[in-house]
Amino acid sequence: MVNMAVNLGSLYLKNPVTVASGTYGFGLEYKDFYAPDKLGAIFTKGITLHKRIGNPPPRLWETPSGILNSIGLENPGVDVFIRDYLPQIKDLDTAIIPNISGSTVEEYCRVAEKLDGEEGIAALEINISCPNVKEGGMAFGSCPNTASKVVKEVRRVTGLPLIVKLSPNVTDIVSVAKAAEEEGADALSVINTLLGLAIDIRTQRPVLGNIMGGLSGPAVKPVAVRMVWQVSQAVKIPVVGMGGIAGWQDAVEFMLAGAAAVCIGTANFPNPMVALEVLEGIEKYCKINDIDDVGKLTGKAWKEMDR
Amino acid sequence: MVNMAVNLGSLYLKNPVTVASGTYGFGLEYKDFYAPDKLGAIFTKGITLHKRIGNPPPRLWETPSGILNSIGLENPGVDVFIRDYLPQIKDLDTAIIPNISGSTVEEYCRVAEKLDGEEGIAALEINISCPNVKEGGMAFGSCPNTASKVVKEVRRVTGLPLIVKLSPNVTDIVSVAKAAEEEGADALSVINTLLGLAIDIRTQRPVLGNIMGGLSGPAVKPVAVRMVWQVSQAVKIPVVGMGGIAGWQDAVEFMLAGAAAVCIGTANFPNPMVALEVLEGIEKYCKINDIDDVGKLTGKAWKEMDR
Amino acid sequence: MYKKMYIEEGKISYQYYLGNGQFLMEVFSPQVAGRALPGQFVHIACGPALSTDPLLRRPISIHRINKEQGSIEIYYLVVGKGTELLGMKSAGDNISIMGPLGRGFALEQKAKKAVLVGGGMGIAPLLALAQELAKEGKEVVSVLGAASGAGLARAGAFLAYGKLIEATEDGSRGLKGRVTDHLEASILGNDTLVYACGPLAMLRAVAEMTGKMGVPCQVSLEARMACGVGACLGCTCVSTAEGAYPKVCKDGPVFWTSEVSL
Amino acid sequence: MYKKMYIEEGKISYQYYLGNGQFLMEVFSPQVAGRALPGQFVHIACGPALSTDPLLRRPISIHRINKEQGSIEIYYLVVGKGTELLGMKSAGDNISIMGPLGRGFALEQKAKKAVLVGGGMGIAPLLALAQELAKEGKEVVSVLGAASGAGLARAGAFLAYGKLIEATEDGSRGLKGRVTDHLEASILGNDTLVYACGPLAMLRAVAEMTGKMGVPCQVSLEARMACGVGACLGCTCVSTAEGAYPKVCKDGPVFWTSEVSL
Ligand SMILES: Cc1cc2nc3c(=O)[nH]c(=O)nc-3n(C[C@H](O)[C@H](O)[C@H](O)COP(=O)(O)OP(=O)(O)OC[C@H]3O[C@@H](n4cnc5c(N)ncnc54)[C@H](O)[C@@H]3O)c2cc1C
Ligand SMILES: Cc1cc2nc3c(=O)[nH]c(=O)nc-3n(C[C@H](O)[C@H](O)[C@H](O)COP(=O)(O)OP(=O)(O)OC[C@H]3O[C@@H](n4cnc5c(N)ncnc54)[C@H](O)[C@@H]3O)c2cc1C
Ligand SMILES: Cc1cc2nc3c(=O)[nH]c(=O)nc-3n(C[C@H](O)[C@H](O)[C@H](O)COP(=O)(O)O)c2cc1C
Ligand SMILES: Cc1cc2nc3c(=O)[nH]c(=O)nc-3n(C[C@H](O)[C@H](O)[C@H](O)COP(=O)(O)O)c2cc1C
Ligand code: FES
Ligand code: FES
Repeated sequence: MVNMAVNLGSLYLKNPVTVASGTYGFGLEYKDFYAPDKLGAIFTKGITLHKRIGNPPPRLWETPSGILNSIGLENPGVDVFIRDYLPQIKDLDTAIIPNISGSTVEEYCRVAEKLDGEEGIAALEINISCPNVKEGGMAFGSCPNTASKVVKEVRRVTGLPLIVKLSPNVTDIVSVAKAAEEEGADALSVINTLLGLAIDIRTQRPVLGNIMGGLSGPAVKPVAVRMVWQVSQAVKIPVVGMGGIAGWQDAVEFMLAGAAAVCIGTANFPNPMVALEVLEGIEKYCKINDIDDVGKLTGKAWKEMDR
Repeated sequence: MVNMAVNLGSLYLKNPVTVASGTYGFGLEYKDFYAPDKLGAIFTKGITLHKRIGNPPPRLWETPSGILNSIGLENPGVDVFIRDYLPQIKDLDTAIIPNISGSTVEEYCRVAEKLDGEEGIAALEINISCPNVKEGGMAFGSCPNTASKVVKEVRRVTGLPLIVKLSPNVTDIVSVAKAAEEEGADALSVINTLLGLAIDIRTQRPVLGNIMGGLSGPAVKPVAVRMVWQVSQAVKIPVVGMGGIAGWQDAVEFMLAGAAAVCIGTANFPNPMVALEVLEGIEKYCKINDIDDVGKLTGKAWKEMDR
Repeated sequence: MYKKMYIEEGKISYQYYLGNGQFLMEVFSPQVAGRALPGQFVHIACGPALSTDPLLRRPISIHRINKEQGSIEIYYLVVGKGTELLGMKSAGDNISIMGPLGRGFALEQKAKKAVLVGGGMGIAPLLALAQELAKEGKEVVSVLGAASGAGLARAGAFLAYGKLIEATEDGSRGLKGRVTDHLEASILGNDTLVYACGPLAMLRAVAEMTGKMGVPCQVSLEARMACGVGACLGCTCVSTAEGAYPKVCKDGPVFWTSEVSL
Repeated sequence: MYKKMYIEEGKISYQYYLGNGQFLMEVFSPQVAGRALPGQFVHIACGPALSTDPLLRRPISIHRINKEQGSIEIYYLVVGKGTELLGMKSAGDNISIMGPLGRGFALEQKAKKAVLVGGGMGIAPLLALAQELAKEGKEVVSVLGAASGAGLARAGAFLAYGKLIEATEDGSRGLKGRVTDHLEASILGNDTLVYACGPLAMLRAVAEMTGKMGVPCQVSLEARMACGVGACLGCTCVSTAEGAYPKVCKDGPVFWTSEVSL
């Protein structure tokens, strides 16, 4: 038997396989394919204080082994989430983790406050790394100071475990990670999407309505694994690893690099069953390698390396 | 007839299709497949003051639509380059552009000085963005101040056109680009490789002997196109675009995004004929679109966009 | 929980090349076929499972539904990587299909007459619709157009369900001109409902014409898709209501012209 | 300029499955075959041309060379994406091959006797070598090993060129044990040259044994490759000389044991 449960600080996950914010709706879109409570956690689509209609189409473009998206945090706003969506998912036997965003620090706090009182919420993921909004988002995650500020203020208004989601579009992700840790983050999500752009050579214009978009999918995996490797060695809080996971081998790679749990995003689209396959694959890998606790994979590649 | 010649400042290229540093040796490795003087330019493997043996193996790993490399600037040193290699290529009817590196600003200058006097060199590419060496390399390209310093000092010792090669592993590539422009760069190469890492789940260790490596190939194209788009709008000097070009469509995309010339790297490996295919494809594209000068493609996507 | 979408390893029973880049493929996929409705689509993994390029599935309309046999037909044009790989498959090969997806055409409507307007590959979803409407006892008129005769390879199949008007831009088959040049006569009179699928320009023209004439009209739209199930919010079109972006995969692909701004 | 490498669209004349993931494929590729030497390899594009995953070609040894017919044979094992895609090809399909690449085995050596040591897929390049050496009039002894009998599917072909010793770790065919357990007798005596290809552990053992006995030995190495032509400097092994990293694709894949540190 392999113990598949992991703890991200005070947050208990029954297994380390979760689905990434923005790729799994509010948790029910894929229910025809499998019961969502098999997952360790569900990170919801980004939620803001007020409703956002998102960016104009087109919002998607396929690139080699990746996709560009410019959704722009379309969501009904935190109140509607609490009223209409949360009741449908709060009793699922999995950790529900709303992903929250704001144009100002104040907005992050208001959203966090509103969610704080609600039953069925396991933690909050603070998105300081969305590349698709004009204000806030990635701007907060691009430098340690602003990142500190968001985390510090949200930390004040809620006792929920806070998972801070970092942007890969920085020179030094470790400094942002440390800033978030210092201000009381319980865990870090590494990484959000890479800022990218594509041009349609027939129209001779950017393909996305919002011009730039976020790159995700297998293409970004080597960058994501590198950042998990760097961040997990520099901080003491656990890291949720993501970016291009498309099979259990990728998930194991992230855990060996230092992730305590993994998040599957883009790969849900071509293969809605991927999360279950990853879960099974990790467990089997542990068995074959005589590992009795999945947590022992975390950081194995650097913990045991001779330098 | 389409005019295919382009000028990068004072540097004349008979066409905008070039091959990237480190992927085409010293210009002769691929000669069995086509005459290298069909190219607009050849960027050589990185050259340093002293011979470098490079990093221990393994140095290569394939990733989804990309590769990680950790060559580590293996080269025979500038003197041997001048003595043994340059004579074999200096009479080719293409621009020979040595790519130079150093652990110190002084070293960059010494290499530039030595090359400055040599016949058959069209320009120098200053690599301040190599992720695979411990000292120098990317460290210089990660912040505007250090970038300035290298460019300024090299500018003093040579009259050759200087093309400064930027790192994508930064929060704000535009500020580094502007710094290089201010110190007298004649053109910018955008981009070098993204810092990445992969772990072998059987050995549970990083796959590369040097642990981290540089990610290149089609996977990185959306990031590269985005940076060309940003940089070309922010500076007045021309941009050489690269990162994932694998066909003429990609090359056109880079030019529309703002590149005055393109560089093909990784794609030479699976398809040694790719540069010629790109050259033909661009010319045909111009014809079909009634463009009489390939230079008119440069930045068309942003020049004509209504905002 | 009520199951309505499936992922199924479908077995290709045949794949015919129809010329000009067009293919007709039948896939044995009893679960998808069992629930499929006209106007819905399937999401197909076109490349080998172990490759991540192309990464996403490709949305393709259900061209014909054979519930007894447990199969669906698709009719598609090779335009890029995904469809090119699909075209390389042969009878006996398996392909992973997800579906049936989306909201199909409105059925059991009051109007006695249905005019189906298809342009180019927009013809694809209309055959299943024609069949269903004929079953409902409606009078079906299919007005199908293409650039040239080659694009009307599937038009003949519509004859089984009602009247057929063919139009080609080069006049090489049927009437010369666009479908919209030959539409007005068919939609005159009451009790008519128009269903259209084709290039955006055609849909705009049909929407304008039906709007002026007061004839209700449904259009089937396209957008780049990732998930196909409403999870990624990527495949937006533009609502006629202020500040809303309906999702083509879930709210559509079929919309009333009153719902979307084309 | 002297042309020695080619890129050729080769046509597969046959592809047989030999069990246990092994395939034998013949490709009609007259340019490559025309110049190929034993121990050289070809670089094969395994996936569809329009896909960028897998991105790189895969290096595969030339198993047999048929110059009259203009074809080469390759013998490979499915271990991942690339080889799996290669295994899906059929007779009549085209594949892009680059070659012949690298420095092959040393031929026309003084030694009268050649001992070929192959472990697992390391058997692949040795058949062309055995054939050539037999032509040169050498005495050829092939010592071929595998985990089990299934891995010796190609061993029989070596009989045509000399003596064959088979060994399997599980004893299911030939002698029980590793090739190195049964090698000493064959390489005793003067005038012998050893050629080895197989897993690194085997090569190390063979190198040690031949070193001790003073028998010259060549080994064929493997490394992850990108370009295959010496341009990327990626496929390094380690030289016995201080501070040098020879390139397996260009300086090798065949080296004298004195040249490389295994
Ligand atoms: C609901 C729906 C139903 C469809 N039904 C059919 C059908 O029955 N038969 C058929 O042939 N095609 C159909 N399509 C279009 C089909 O999905 C695209 O042609 C296909 O995805 C192209 O993939 P590719 O990899 O071959 O081309 P790509 O390499 O992805 O693109 C090549 C070209 O196709 C265009 N294209 C790609 N995807 C779309 C899209 N989703 N919408 C519009 N243009 C696109 C691109 O702009 C480009 O010009 C449908 C699309 C949708 C959304
Ligand atoms: C000069 C040379 C000649 C070769 N000749 C043959 C041959 O005749 N027959 C044959 O079956 N194989 C041969 N190989 C090995 C073959 O190239 C690899 O098995 C192949 O590249 C694997 O590709 P893949 O996509 O199937 O596997 P991947 O998905 O790339 O990798 C799967 C597994 O194969 C291993 N692997 C991949 N590439 C190599 C490599 N270059 N060297 C060692 N291990 C590797 C990986 O470590 C991994 O375990 C040769 C290699 C070289 C360098
Ligand atoms: C369509 C789409 C929408 C996304 N929306 C959000 C979001 O709302 N909030 C957020 O923090 N990340 C969002 N992301 C980023 C993912 O959660 C994830 O960090 C990223 O896609 C990398 O993982 P992947 O490669 O597995 O997709 C989105 C990604 C995609 C593809
Ligand atoms: C094997 C390899 C070696 C490289 N060596 C160098 C180098 O010596 N100097 C340099 O400036 N860039 C080097 N690069 C980076 C390329 O020149 C190019 O910037 C990068 O690979 C992106 O382009 P691509 O995706 O077309 O390969 C190297 C890239 C590869 C793949
Ligand atoms: S494709 Fe994801 S919401 Fe429609
Ligand atoms: S594979 Fe490029 S040098 Fe050998």
